[in-house]
This record gives sequence, structure tokens and C-alpha cells, in this order.
Amino acid sequence: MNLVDIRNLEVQFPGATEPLTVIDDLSLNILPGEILGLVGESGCGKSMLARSIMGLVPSPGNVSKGQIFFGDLDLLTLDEPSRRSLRGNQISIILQEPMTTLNPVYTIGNQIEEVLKEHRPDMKRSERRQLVIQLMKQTGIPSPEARIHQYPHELSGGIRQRVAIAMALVGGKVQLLIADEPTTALDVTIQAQILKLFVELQKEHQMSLLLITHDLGVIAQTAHRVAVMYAGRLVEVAHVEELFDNPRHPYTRGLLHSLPRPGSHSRKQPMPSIPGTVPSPGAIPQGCAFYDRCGFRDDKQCLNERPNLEEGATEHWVSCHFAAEIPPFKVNSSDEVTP
Amino acid sequence: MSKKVFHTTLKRPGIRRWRLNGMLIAGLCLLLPLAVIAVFASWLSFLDPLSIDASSQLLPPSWNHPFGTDNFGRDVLARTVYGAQVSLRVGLGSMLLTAFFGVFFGVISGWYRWADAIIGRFTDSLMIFPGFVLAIMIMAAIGPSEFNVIISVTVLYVPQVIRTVRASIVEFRSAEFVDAARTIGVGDFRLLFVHIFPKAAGPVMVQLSFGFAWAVLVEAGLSFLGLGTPPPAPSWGNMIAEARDFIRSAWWMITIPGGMITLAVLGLNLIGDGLRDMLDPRLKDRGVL
Amino acid sequence: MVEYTLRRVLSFIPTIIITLTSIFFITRMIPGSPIAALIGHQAVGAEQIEAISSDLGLDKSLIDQYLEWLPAVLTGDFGTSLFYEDSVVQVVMDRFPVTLYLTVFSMILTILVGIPLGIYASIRRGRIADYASNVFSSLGMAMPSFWLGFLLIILFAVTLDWLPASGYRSPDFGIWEWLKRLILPVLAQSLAQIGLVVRMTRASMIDVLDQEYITMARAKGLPESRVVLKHALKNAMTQISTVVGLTFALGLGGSVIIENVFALPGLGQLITIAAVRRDYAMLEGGIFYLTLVALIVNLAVDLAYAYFNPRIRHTG
Amino acid sequence: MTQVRESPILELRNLVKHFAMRRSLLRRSRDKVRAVDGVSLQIQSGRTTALVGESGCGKSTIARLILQLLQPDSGEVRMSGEVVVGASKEFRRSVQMVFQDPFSSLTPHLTIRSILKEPLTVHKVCLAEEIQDHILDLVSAVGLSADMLNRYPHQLSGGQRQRIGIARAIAVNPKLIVCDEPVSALDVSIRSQIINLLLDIQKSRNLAYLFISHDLDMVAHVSDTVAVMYLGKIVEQAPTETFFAGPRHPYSKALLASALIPDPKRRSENRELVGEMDSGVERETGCSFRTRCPLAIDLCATHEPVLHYSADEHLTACHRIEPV
Repeated sequence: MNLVDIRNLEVQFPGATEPLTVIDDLSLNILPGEILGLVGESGCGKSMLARSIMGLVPSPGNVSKGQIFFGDLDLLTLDEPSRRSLRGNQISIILQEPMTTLNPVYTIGNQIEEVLKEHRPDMKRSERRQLVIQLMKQTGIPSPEARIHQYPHELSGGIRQRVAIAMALVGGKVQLLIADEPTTALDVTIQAQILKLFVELQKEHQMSLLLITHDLGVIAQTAHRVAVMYAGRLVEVAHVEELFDNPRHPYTRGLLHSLPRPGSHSRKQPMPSIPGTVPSPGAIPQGCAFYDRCGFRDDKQCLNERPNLEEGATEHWVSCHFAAEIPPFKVNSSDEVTP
Repeated sequence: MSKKVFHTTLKRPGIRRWRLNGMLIAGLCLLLPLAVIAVFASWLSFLDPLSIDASSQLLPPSWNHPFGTDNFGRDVLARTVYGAQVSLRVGLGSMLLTAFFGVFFGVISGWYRWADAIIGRFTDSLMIFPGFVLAIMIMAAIGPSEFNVIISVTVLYVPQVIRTVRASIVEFRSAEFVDAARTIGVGDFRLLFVHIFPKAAGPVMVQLSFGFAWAVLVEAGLSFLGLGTPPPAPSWGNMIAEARDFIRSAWWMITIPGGMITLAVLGLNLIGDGLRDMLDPRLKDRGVL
Repeated sequence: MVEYTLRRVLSFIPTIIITLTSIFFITRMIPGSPIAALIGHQAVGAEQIEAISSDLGLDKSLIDQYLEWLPAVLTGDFGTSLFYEDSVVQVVMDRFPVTLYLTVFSMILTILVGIPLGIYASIRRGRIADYASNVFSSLGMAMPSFWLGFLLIILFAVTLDWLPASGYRSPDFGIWEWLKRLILPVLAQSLAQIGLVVRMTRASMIDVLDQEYITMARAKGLPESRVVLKHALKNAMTQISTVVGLTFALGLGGSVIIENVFALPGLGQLITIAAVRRDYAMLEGGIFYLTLVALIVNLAVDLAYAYFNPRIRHTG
Repeated sequence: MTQVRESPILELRNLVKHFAMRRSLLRRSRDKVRAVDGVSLQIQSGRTTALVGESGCGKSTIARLILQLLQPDSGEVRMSGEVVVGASKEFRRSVQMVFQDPFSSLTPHLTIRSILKEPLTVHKVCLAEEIQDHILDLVSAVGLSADMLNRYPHQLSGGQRQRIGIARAIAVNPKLIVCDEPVSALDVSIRSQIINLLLDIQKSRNLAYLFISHDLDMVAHVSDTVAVMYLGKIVEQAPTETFFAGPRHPYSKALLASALIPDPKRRSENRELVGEMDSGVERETGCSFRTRCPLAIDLCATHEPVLHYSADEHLTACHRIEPV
């Protein structure tokens, strides 16, 4: 049974001549209690996917096709009040920049408590306070009793992100937590702290975590399953070890090849890299979106025919015409991607 | 100029948006006819705006006098057209002066820290006063005349332009692209006028078009109070002041000049809005400035 | 906050001195001597002129005059009006309430109409209501207030005969007698201010509504009304309060003309008459008190700004 | 102990830069952020020195001090042995910079052609009639085509812009380029392209790099020497291979432990560092890392450790590491 089941999702923005498709026919499921990593570069549509699940696609964009099931509910057909009762309660989100996601003019206590006021109106004031402090303790915020009276600008980046996490979990019924680049704005040592916290909380609250990032290191260290997005499409989905051991899609392979790994590339030698740049929405090749940059392409099928996401090995989904023919992956055997 | 060069200039950021937008077109539609008629008034054979005709006082609009006549029998159409000249002269004159002094002192104030304190004090002390009150004070001091209106509008508006220019210079003085140019070894002068000032020019142009509108309003207000362009010159403000005793009997005397002011100011404000949107589409909905 | 308030109030003193100094030097730039205005076209001998000059202290250097003048005005003595032949402060105080009623009422109207309309336009961005409010505010800002005043007189006083065309009665004559003579002036004065406040409110609301913490507030499941009124408005208020202060200063300037249109015996009318007659003492006193009101409102706005913005409140 | 080496191309001697904290418009507080607090560093010609640390540790301030965009409170920058005072044309010709953010480091209203022409004319690198050819050489050296020249920066992708930034830096044939986080603003798939370009240019032009980064994997790949900074000070410095084989300072160890290895089979548990770097405002005695340090002892609170040789060519500033 899936917790979330996204079917054929399409999200568009109005363009100059025709609508720009930022998410293109995307199907993906999230299992209960798993950490699903969603990888992609800026502009690939991964944040838009998060916002589609939340029902917060910024105007003038809109979900033009597809269904998103949360349990039995199709979120896209739900009326606004029922969606709202899920948001911040059963589905929560944490955004990238902890500086801008907290309202600068309210104390953090007020902002966390607000979730309870909305979703658990029967709670007494003192109970709410207590729960807020308890959550802040759980997310590792030192001396929460004093902190609830502080404003966001008085806190460091790491603490702010912990506040955002407390805010996402305080409702107590969270089944899906979406974290959109939650550690990108943080320093390395703080990033490690926050990721560890995520893993702990995910176990403790027995929730699913959709972890969106561009950093394969974050994925390797935390995720159970990985989905790779490129130019609005899903190109590969697999278990984390399978994906890192045996990536089938040329884009995934290129990403893994081009990572600097201590000891694996000889120092100061050219690193394998993916040529070209990510196409902008509106300039995506007709067939495979990765066509222009691919080392395995052929000029017929790949140019004209869009590959479907198909299950090759067990629970390993790839959208590439040559998924079966591509040789096994070996770090540093970089014949397929040349500088 | 070759086609290629033209093509690339079109693509400049800011200017790339010279595709006319709706507000700019609307503003130009309101303003251009007015400006053209005003500029070519003497060729367009209007009546003499100053000739008094006791036999044709307070005539309602007719074929001979499309906008009617006033209490001295003067043709309101002719006076309106020549009034437009006054407004244009005041607006254009004061904005040219404002642009010159505003940019000059703004650049100095933004670039040299020692000058900043002095110029800042000066602009602050002018900006203490409610705008129109300062205009009255200055007009009282230097006497009513069209040229003096230009001066007092300039004094009122220059501090704001200085602030805008200064703010852009200060903002971009430490911008990364300026640091990058500095590391190349670009000198101060080129840094200021090639790298920084073009970024400030846009907002100043927008501000000047709003300032033009404001100058038209201030001129009308001052003239209405008898502190602006002295009668019998046909300023729109004068016309309204003269019409106040006849609001019961001759509606055309008051509605026409006031309507003209409204149209001109509306047109200028729309042009300002349009320019601002082209300059920075992100500001479109923000009504900044 | 207390410290901030204290410091802000203290910085008021130099501002007042700067204001007075500017007033002094601008009015004394006048090329024609005030005596010429005083004596008009009467044939007066040179000795008499000299006598009047020394009487008024005009025979001294400008700096000496300034050094005598400043301490006097700081103690509230602006001298005697040449025409009213009464203490300037006395005349100003008689007229002060009229101007205050006019500006305060139009400010209240502006806030009550402008801010809600601006908020409404911002949440209906790009829809008909937004365009309608844009047309309304653009027209309001383009119409000269004095002309609008006359249009209102033509409609409500001349044609419909609902309200008096001009004049003023103090509240002693009864509240309605007092109020009904203020309705049209307040309307004429407010429209441009409302236009400005609508636009700026809309602009700052839109600015704030694009922020991530608004997305976050929605993601918490808050209803849209709370997102707008709790999370967006308080942030936008910092900018809006600045605009309100600006509008007030604008309104004070505008009141000068409105008082002339509606024959209201306020400070503005006094200043205009003093300016035309070159009654310096009166002009200086009138302008100073009008500016003082603007400065006090400015101070209030700054404090409001600090109240809405914890960052300023805290760093003191 | 010290080896005889060729003299460094650039040398920092005890460089100090403090910033006054402005707490309000009216009152200046006496608190100072000690952005750079006594840094000495030598950069050898043709080699890459990496400066590693978290945001706020002062590494970008060092870049700005070297480029003479900021003047130090004390200490000196020496170029080939001579003290650098202000930026002479000669200095500008020798030291160049590649900025972190390719979106904001190119003047937006100038074409790529004018941006690349500027260093050539300012320094009279070539004759006027050769300028166009020279510009073409530059764009092809960074792997771009000539049709880029008539475009404006906003019409280019991030990677292309960074290539232009590099072309501008090499236009005057410098000996040293300071690269301030040159790839951290770029997409993952573009980063290795830019790194390859930098390595390629270094080889062909015998350039020295000061490579400022927070990405340890990247540093391991490109650098010859590593210096780790914490709160305005260098806490460890060693040749790259020595450093990555065995970092000694507890902060360096923590940094390496916190790095996320892109391999799901090597998940690290419980190795992260507690606390956060403080703002560097408070005047502290002792070691500034001691509040987060697992090895801290009483001595650390009272005495500030100095950089000393703890092994051959391996400098550390820690009381718990014995000098050789």
C-alpha cells in the first residue's frame, strides 16, 4: 500500500506562445515509513513536485493533468478546506532557506503554536505551550523555554532550521514530511547535524520523508529509495544501493561519474563531466530530454521517441531506450561522458 | 546602422523590454496630442488667448468658441492650449534642471563619503517640509513668475532625485560586478560611468516622469493661489482661480482646465509606470517609486 | 523599545533647529524689502523707512538677525504680525484647530479606505477588482485637489444643495454645523491620498505575499484570511506606515489649497495670505507650526515602524 | 624542519582585518567581528593552495584583502617579496580573481565583448588592431564560441558565465588567480566542466591558484596544499595528500567526518560535530574552537594555541597535538 501515489502528473506555466511544462507526465509512489530521495538540478521541477503535493503551486502555474493519491484521497479533487486540514497536520513541508521561511515579525513560539491552534483547536493554551517546548527539545533546540520568545533574526541558521522542523512536526499526526533542500543553505558541520536529526525523527514518528536535494552525498547518507529527475521528467527510480551500484540512466551515470571522490580520480586530472547544459522548459528536445548531452544516444529512436519509465530489474525503473544495453557501471570508466 | 547591431541593442536588459507596454501606450495617447497641439499652437491659428472682448463674455461652447469664453470674453480653447504650453515649459524646465543637479549631487554623494554627509544634511533639511508648503515659502521669497515656479519645483524635487541616484550608486558601489571590474584594474571614472551609472539611469528616468506630472500639479496649485505664473498669462491654475466666481453660471470655465490637468498628469504617471515596468518587470506589480 | 523611543525623541531637537534655520534663511532671501510691502504705495520719507527698519531689526547683518531670532522663536516668540498686529503665535493658535481637523479627518478617511482597498487589490491581483482600484487610484492621484473641491461644490452644494459650499463654524455651534462644513473639504483632500495609499499598500502586500514565509504559513494549513491578515499584513505594515506618514505630509501641503477653496480659516489660508502680503513673521510662524505637525507625525510613524519590526525594536 | 623552497609568488604575513559591528545608525558599538585574525600563508607559483572553512570563517575576506579590495588593519601582503600597497597596474596584471557567483560578477548592461575587451585596453595587453583577435582567442580558450560575444550576461547559462569570468581573469596573463568558491553556485553537472577548465588552464599557463572552497572533495581533487580556517585563523595546513591521509586538528577531523560520502554503503553514524561556529564577535581568550571541541582541556580556555609544526610540513594550531 502506498502512502502517496502520483499518477501522470503534469504542471504547466503560461508561456509566451504555448504553456511551459515544468513537470511532464510524472508517476511516483512514496511508501509508508520510507525516506525517498528526489534528486535533480535547479529548475528540473523537483520543488514544483513538492508544491503540487502540498497544493501550493505558485500562480500562474497549475496542475494541468494527473492525480495525487494520499491514502485513498485524491488530493487534486479535494476541496480547499479538506486540503487545508491535511496541510501542516498530516503533510508538512520544510523549505530550503531557514532565514526566509520564518515570519520575521512573530516570535518562534507563536509560529510553532499556530499550527496547534489551527489543527487542534480543543487544546488549552498551557497544553499547547508544553507541546511546543517538548517538540523544540526533541528537535535539539537548546533552552526552548527561553527561545519561544525570540524572533527568527536572533537565531542562527541551524537553529532556525530546527524551528522549521519543530513547526512541521508539532501537529503530531504527520505521515508525510517533505524537505525541500533542507540543508543546502547550511554549513557542512550543521548539515550533518540536521540530516541526522531527520533520520532520527523519521524513525520516531514513523513517517515518510520526501527528501529533495541536488546533493548525491545527502541521498547516499540518508535515503532508502531514490528518484532522479531531469527536465521535468522522472528518469530513474531505484533503491539507494542499487542506484549507486548500478545506475542505468545515462544522466544518473553522468552525475555519479562527475562527483569528486577522494581516491577515485587521480588528483588534478580531468574529471568526467556531462557536456552541455540543462535545457530550459520550452527548449526540451522532442524525444528524450537528455538527448543533447547523452553519450549513448542514437539518432532515430532517441531523437524522436520519448522513452517511458519502465521496470528493468526488480523495483528499478529507468526511462531510457538503451537501459538494457548500457554496460555495467564502474566509477571512473568514463568513456560514456567526456569532458 | 547595420541590422545586426540593431538586433543586439534590442536585446539589452532593460531596453530589451522596449516592446511598448499597455500603460506606456495609454500614457502616450493621452499626452502626445496635448503636447503636439501645445508646441504647434502658433501655427494652428488659435485665437489670441489674451484678447479681451466685452461683447462675448461667458459664452457657452459653440462653433466659434468650442470651449466657450470666460468673463473677459477670452476664448477658453485658446487659453487652454497656451496653458498647456505653460505646463509643458514648467514641467520640462524643472525636470531638466532636476536631472542635472540631481544626478550631479547624487553621484558625488554616492561616490565620495566626505560629500555624502554635507549633501545628505542639505537634502534632509529640505525634505523636512511638507512639499507644497516649501513651494509657497520659496515663491513668497522670490516672487511669482513662471521661471521662479521652475526654480521652486526644482528645489523641491532635486532632493528626491539625489536620494535615488545616491542609493543606486551606493548599492552598486559594492556590487560584485564592480569589484570584478576593480580587480581588472578599471579606473574610478570608468567604474562610475560605465559600470555603475547606467544602472541608476533607469530609476532616475522613471522618477523624472513622475516628477514632470507633479510639476504640472504644483504649477497649477501655485498659480491658483496667485503665487505662480502671474495673470493674465493663461496658466491652467490661473484659469481655475478666475473661474471660481462663475462656477454657478459658466461650468466650462472650470471643468476644462481642471480636466486638462487631470489628463496630462494621468498621462505622465502612466508613462512613468510603463517605463518602470519595462526597466524591471519584476517591479511590475509593486508600484515602487 | 523604550531606548529607541527616547533616542528618536531626542533627535527631534536638532531637527527643529534645522527647520527653523531653513525657514529663516529662505524667507530672508526675499529680494524686495518687507517694508515696501508694508508701506505699499504711500509716499514715505527715507527717515521713516529707516526708522521702521531699525524697529524691525532689518538694519543688522543677516547673521546677527538670525542669532537674535533663533532664541526668540525657540521660546515661542515669532514676533508680531505686520498685518494682524497681534502676536504671531496667538494668530496661529486661533487657526490651528481648523487645519488639524481637516488633516486628521482626511487621514482617518484615507487609512480606512486606502489600506483595505489596497489589501483587497493585492489579493485579487490581475482581476477586475484590481484594475478598477487601479483606475480609481490613478484618477485620484491625477486630479488636482482644488479642482476636485470645486467639482464637489458644484455637485453637492450648487446642484443638490445638500451641503454648504464653503465657510467654517467651530464645534461650539453644534456638531453637525461643524461637521457638515468639513465633509467636502475632507473628501477633496482625501482622494489623492487614498490613491497613493491604495497603490503603496497593494505594492507592499504583493511584495510580502511573494515571500517564502507566506508559502510556509499556507503550508501550515492556515486559512487564507489568516495568511493575509496575520502573516502578510503585519510585515507589510512597516512599509505602509511609512507611506501613511508621507501621505500625511502631503496632505498638510494640500490643506493649504483646500482651505483656500472652501474658505476655511486655517493655517494654510493664513500662510497663503502672509506669503502674498510678505508678512514674514506670520509666514515663518505659520510654516513652522505646520511643519512641526508633519514632524510629530513622522516621529509617530517611525515609532510605529519600530513597533512592527522586531529587528529595529531589539537592536535599539 | 623547514625545507628550502623557491620563494613564494604571494605571501600573507600576519594579516588582520576586523569589522566594526554597526548595531544602529546612531550608535556604533565597540564590538568587532574578527574576520581575519593573524593569517600567514605562502602561495607557490604554478601550484594550487586551497583555503577551506565554513561560511563566516574569513576565507572570502582573505580573497578581498589579497585583491586589494579591502585594506588590512595590520599585516602585509607580499608579491614576489615586495610589500603590496594599494593596487598598481602591475599588481593587477599579476593577480586576478574568479568570483563565486557568475550571475552577479558580470556587469549586466555590457556585452560579453566589452567585458572581455576591458582588461585588454586597461592594461594595453595588445595593439588596438589585435584586440578582436585576442578576444576570440580568450573565448575559445574557455571553450565558448564567438557568437557569445554579442550577448549580454543574462542570456548565458551559469556555466557559460563562469567561463567568461575565467576568460576575463586570464586576459591579462596573471601569475595567480584567486578562485572564491568558483563552482558552488553552479549545477552539479556543470561543476566538473568548470573544474576541468581551471585545471587545464593552470597546466597550460603555469598559474598559481588560491582555491577557496567549503567542498572538501573538490579541494582534495584540485589542490596541492590545504589550509583550514576557523574563525579568522588558520588551524591546520599541510600538503593535500598528507592532510587527507590524516588530518590532525579536531576541527579538520570534524569537517571531514561531516562531509557526506556519496556512497550508501559507507554511512557515517554519530560523527558529527556539536554546536555552531559563533559569530566571532566576543573577545575571547584561548582557542576559539574549544566550545565545540571534544578534546578541550583547561589550557584551551586560557591560552590561544599557535600554529606549529606537528609533523614534517604539517602545521596545526592545537594544544593537544605535540610539536615535533
